[in-house]
Amino acid sequence: AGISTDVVKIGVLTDMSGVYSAIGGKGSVTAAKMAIADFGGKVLGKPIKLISADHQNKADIASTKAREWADTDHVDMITGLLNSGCALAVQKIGTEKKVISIATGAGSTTLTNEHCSPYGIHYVYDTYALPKVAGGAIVDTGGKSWFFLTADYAFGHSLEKNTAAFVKAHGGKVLGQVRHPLATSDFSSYLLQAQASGAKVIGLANAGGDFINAVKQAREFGIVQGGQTIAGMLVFLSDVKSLGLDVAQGMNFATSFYWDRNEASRKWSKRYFAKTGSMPTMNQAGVYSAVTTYLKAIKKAGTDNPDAVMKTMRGMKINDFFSINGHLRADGSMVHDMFLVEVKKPSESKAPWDLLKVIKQVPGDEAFMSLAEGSCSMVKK
Amino acid sequence: MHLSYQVVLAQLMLGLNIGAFYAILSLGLAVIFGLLNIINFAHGALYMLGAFVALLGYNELGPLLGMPDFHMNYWTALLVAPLVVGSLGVLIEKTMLRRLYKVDHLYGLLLTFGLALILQGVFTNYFNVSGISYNGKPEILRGAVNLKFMMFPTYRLWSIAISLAVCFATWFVIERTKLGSYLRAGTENPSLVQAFGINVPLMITLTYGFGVGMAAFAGVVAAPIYSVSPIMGSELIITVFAVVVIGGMGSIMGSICTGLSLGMLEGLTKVIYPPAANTVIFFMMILVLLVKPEGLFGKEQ
Amino acid sequence: MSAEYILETRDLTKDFSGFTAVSEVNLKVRKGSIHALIGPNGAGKTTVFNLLTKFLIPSSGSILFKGRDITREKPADVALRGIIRSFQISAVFPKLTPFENVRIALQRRLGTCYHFWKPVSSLDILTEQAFELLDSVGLKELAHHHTEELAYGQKRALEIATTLALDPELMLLDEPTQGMGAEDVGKITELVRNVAQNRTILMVEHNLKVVASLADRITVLQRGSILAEGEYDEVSRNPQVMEAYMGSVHA
Amino acid sequence: MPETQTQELLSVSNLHAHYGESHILHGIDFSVRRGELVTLLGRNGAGRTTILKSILGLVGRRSGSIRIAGKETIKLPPYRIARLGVGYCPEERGIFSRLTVEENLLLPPVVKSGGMCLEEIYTLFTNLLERRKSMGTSLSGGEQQMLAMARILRTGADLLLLDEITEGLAPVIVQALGKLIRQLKERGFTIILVEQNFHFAADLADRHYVVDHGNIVEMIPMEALGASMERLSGYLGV
Amino acid sequence: MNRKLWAALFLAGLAAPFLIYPVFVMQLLCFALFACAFNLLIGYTGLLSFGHAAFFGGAAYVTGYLVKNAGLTPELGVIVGTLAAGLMGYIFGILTIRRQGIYFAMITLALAQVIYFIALKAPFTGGEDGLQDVPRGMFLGLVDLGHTYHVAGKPLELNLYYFVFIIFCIGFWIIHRAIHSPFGQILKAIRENEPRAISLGYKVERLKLLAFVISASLAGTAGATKSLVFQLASLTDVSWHTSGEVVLMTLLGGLGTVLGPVVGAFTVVALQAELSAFGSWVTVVIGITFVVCVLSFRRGFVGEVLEKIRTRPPKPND
Ligand SMILES: Nc1ncnc2c1ncn2[C@@H]1O[C@H](COP(=O)(O)OP(=O)(O)OP(=O)(O)O)[C@@H](O)[C@H]1O
Ligand SMILES: Nc1ncnc2c1ncn2[C@@H]1O[C@H](COP(=O)(O)OP(=O)(O)OP(=O)(O)O)[C@@H](O)[C@H]1O
Ligand SMILES: [Mg+2]
Ligand SMILES: [Mg+2]
Repeated sequence: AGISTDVVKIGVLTDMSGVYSAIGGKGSVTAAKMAIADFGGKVLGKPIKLISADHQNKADIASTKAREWADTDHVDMITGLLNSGCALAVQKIGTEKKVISIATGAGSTTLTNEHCSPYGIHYVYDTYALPKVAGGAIVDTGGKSWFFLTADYAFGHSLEKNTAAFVKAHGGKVLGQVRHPLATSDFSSYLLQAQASGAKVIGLANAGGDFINAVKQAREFGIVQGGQTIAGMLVFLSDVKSLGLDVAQGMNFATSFYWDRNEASRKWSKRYFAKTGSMPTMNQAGVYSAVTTYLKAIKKAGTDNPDAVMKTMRGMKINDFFSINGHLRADGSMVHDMFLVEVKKPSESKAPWDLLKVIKQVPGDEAFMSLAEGSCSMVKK
Repeated sequence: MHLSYQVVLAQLMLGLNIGAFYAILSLGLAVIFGLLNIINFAHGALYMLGAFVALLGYNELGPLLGMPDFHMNYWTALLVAPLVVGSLGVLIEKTMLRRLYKVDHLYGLLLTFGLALILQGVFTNYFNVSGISYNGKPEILRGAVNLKFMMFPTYRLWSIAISLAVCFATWFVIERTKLGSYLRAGTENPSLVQAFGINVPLMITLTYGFGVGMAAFAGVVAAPIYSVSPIMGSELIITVFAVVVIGGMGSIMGSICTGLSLGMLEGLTKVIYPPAANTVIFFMMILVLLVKPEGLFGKEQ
Repeated sequence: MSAEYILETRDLTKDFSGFTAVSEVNLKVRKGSIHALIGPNGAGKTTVFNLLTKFLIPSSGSILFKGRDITREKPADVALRGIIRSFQISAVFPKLTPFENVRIALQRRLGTCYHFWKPVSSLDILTEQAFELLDSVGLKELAHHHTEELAYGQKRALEIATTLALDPELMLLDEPTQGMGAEDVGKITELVRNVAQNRTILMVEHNLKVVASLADRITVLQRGSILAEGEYDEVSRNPQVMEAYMGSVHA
Repeated sequence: MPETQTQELLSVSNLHAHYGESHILHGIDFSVRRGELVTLLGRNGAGRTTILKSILGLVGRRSGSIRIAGKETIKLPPYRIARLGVGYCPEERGIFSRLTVEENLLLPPVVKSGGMCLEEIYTLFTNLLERRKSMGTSLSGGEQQMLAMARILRTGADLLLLDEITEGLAPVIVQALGKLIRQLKERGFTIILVEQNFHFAADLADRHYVVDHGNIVEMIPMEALGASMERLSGYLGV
Repeated sequence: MNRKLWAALFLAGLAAPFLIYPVFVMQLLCFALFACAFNLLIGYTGLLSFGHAAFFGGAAYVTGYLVKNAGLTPELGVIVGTLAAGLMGYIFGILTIRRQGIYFAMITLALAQVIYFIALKAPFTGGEDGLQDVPRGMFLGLVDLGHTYHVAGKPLELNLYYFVFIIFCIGFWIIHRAIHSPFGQILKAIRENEPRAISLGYKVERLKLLAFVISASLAGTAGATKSLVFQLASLTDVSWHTSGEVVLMTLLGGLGTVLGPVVGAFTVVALQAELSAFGSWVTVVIGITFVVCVLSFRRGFVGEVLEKIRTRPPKPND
């Protein structure tokens, strides 16, 4: 029992320079710092230390860093982890070295299925929950026929596959899809194909820059004006901000978090804004929540022994400005309520960051894949 | 996907749009290569810089000057960005590249590779890599033109037209004027051309400035279409290299034609087999290398 | 009696996109002779050399070396058959020492050029011979200098030593005395005369003194075709040759 | 002799030149009067080419004084020197392969009035007329040499620096060049000729400078040539 | 003196894991071998390949896949990876070897991009996530390379370390030998004057191709080993940034020097490790290093030192 090496070390491993740096990046580090400071800087009388590094979205860098942190820095918990490759690699090393990893940005459901780990937590969202929340809702409001623009890699495929399944489950149909290479700058060809398909909804199973480019160019080719709807499967606040309301208005998507949802979220987000100059994305808020939850668990368990901490966390209810009705499941999935949001019209927006309105709150157990559906070997069925 | 002739035509138009960028970039590379014997790896980064000059001019310059409502407009950017980047090019040439002419050309490649990393790194540090929208598209270029087989955004039509105009003007100057013959001669034996009374160092400096200015120009033209991001040039440049290899470094016209036709090839691929869109040019390159190792327009060594 | 001739060309022709640089040349080089190829500038002499050594591909016609058709072979194969050329512009390996230059050539005979697992010391058996060759062209003292630093004439001499190292049956020399001072010209002439023993030499040369003193037989080329052929005295009196090439110079 | 002073088109004094680390010319002094033809004789590597290049500023580093038509040029960049009316025919010919023969010919800008026109040049060099649309380096060695000469006659340069122009040329052409140079001299060109072919040079020159190891060791006027023959052959190995 | 230097370095290599974080040292060794292999090509044939990551990463994938899915022992995995890289090198070589200089660089770069595409798309590579969970396995079926010793409280993967160290030594020795072989002599000659080498009867293209294949194979060895050390083969390994990095390593240490690439690799890898917390400034620093190196010490660290030694007493040979 007690604190090993007399210090609790938390590592934030995130994308500081690559395509996801706006989503996580320095903001995630700031969020983690805030969490530690708010916790008092100490747990069980021992100092909490934060280290951070850039995984550049490269699995090898993430794995090297995680290994080094585990071997030489004696890190207790690693969070951040913005893409699935990095998250998988770190979770793997965590398993080997008994270091807890809490992925806040990666989407892949494999983290809690084939590759689930006793020390791995998937905290914010996954490629099952997002489409389930968004896809179903959109079909229900009349978007019956779909055409997908899919980023051609595992993450995109998985988003597309899951969304298609929900679309069909709600009585919609999928007219076709086109797979575009990751980091495409010109979507016009694909958009024309989507347009030609006549589908009501063009589902964007991609993220970040690809998403932004696709939306912008859809507007250029008059797709939305032509009566088709664009639906993003993974959209961050920063994406909406960078697109501008003019372009993004009316779009529906799913998110785990929106700053302007209630008093608690507003209060924290404003503090965050004061430090960083932008409102938090769901990842950044997720990092804060994850660090706080972890520290609470240590306090409760009275030790930073990873097995004990994991056990304690599994028994906790996680409720804070980020997580509503959250709880950590045996497969590592942190199940919490999700939201369906809509981008405001420019006329509705009163402030620079007044971008979204929450349409619907979806209970976690409804949004996330059930344990029974999953394939985690640690779950006894 | 059903391949009607409309679809094919539409995709060819879009391909032409990409091709125009390939052409103007590979042409810039060819011009620089011609006189400095340097493959300008920084070309992509300078293209990005051009787009950023337009973007920052539109978004930030006003506030910076204390005039929040001031936006540097698109037309000004079209002029200013090449000038700014061209001047940076002049500086780079005068302080760095100049010292490398006597050594193996590979060092030029390496130096500009380093510069590309620096530029990209600095911008990545301050700007969002997932891209920022440029909102300065001028009013008259908004909307779309009916081309019978498709509605084509006016701006894209303009971007094709202006890029081609720049390409052909460059071609004319180099192949058909006296200045061009100085350039071509300077390529081979600068010190002798100098001995004939021509200010070669100045010519070299200006050529580099002009070449990178062209990249910046392409950047401004691209800004309203794509998101402006620090990494917008880094992948593009490698494709442009492949274009250059396929075309053969020898000729200016070669760069233009190859750029355009490869753009169209890429456009078609996007309908036929989209996943290969980013790579079709590289496969094309292998094919060309097997059949005509010196490139389509290249001369045998 | 083709055994008498080591090299023969039959209607050898080279077109450069419309311009015929070499046109139906029938050249016969007798074994063991020194044969000079002369002619006005642009007559096609260097082109003939390039054709013979396969640096250019003939447009038509054939080349026979010791009765065997070598028209379609690659440059390196032609060299392996024993036809070695020198270049109009001096060709040495500037960063290697003269000793290494010669050894590179000698090394070919060992057949170990692909043997990346053998130590360099496996080449030591060539050292003695390399020095002999350097000695024969008067470069023994400079064997371990930087080749780049050698004087022009010394580089030419080194080039010849390197060529000799391959013990070629047929040596092609492209203007061996070009750009040399009178002193060096004499030396090179002497050298060529020495090495010509028991091998055949085909040379291009503008220096008529050298030609006169060395060549057994002369072919005059003009505008890609053979204008005249014969011994020096005979050729130099030929009025056509005088008009096209020699002008009023009499040796 | 104030008169000769004014007539001096080129005067070089205490000229030092370096290529990188190596010091090639060690304080050269000589001068050439307007309309005069002088040769620089010497062995291979004596430094003659370097003298020509130094006049044009094409060497790594140079110091001393070089006056062209009274103007100090030691600090000027090469292109400014050329514009004073200096034409250079380099020893490696320097034909541009990416330019056609005609473009090669037209390349050097006119620096002074009084240059030959294209027709005149083509009558002098008929080979070139025939091949004027060909690319520069598809020419044979000799043709290139002609082109290199022809090219500077157009520009109006009146101080010609000719480096080994007979090298690799057929005897007939050498003779033709001899004639040409005599003509040029009559037209008032000032010529510095670097020549390996002593017999060619001897017939043409007003004076000979003998260069050895980066120094000028002797000046021999034409009249004194016969008398100095022995010493000369010592220098040159003729 | 040389012999002493080698012995000292060898001993340092043996002792290293006890002094420095072993995974880091293993990473250094892999990259050092990669850089040495690369140097064989550029330093001794003058060919700048901007696509060497294809061999490094390609082999990493092949080895990773076979060790993970076909149960190959690690040493066999490395050997097969090496052969695969050699084969790739042969194919690349056929396509590129006739080109030189900048052209060669661009073509290799573009070809490597094709390999990148394959690594991205092929069913067995794990796409964007990379090929993860590569087991380290049992060396010769006997020694567990995954075993961690605890010495003075530090976890040391000594078995793996010495496995990597031996591979490095063998690879390094092969390169060293190739450079100082009859073959190496001819490479030098070709680099100096290619037409002349042809006219002496050398089949220049074949010789260059052989050099290319050796270089590719050893780059493959490095990549294969790396996939075992990190239990991962990813797109980074085949990306053009990696190709650029190996150029930097070699340049920084000294082109065409035996130890240069090793020194360069150490510098770059250490630099990256030190700067990893600074995000994109790493790219900037690497960029600046490139620029400074090209502008002011083109011979590289080792090259500059050797030059100092060389210019002092003029020794005739070597
Ligand atoms: N670029 C250079 N770098 C270093 N040394 C050089 C360079 N060019 C010439 N030299 C050296 O300068 C000296 C003089 O060379 P220069 O070319 O002037 O001789 P030259 O009298 O013209 O002889 P040649 O008959 O060979 O043309 C020679 O020793 C030569 O090696
Ligand atoms: N690659 C080429 N393309 C086109 N024409 C060429 C090419 N090479 C040579 N020629 C032409 O062929 C003719 C013969 O050239 P070649 O170099 O064989 O002449 P040469 O007899 O060696 O002359 P010189 O004594 O001047 O060196 C010339 O008119 C030349 O212009
Ligand atoms: Mg010739
Ligand atoms: Mg000279």
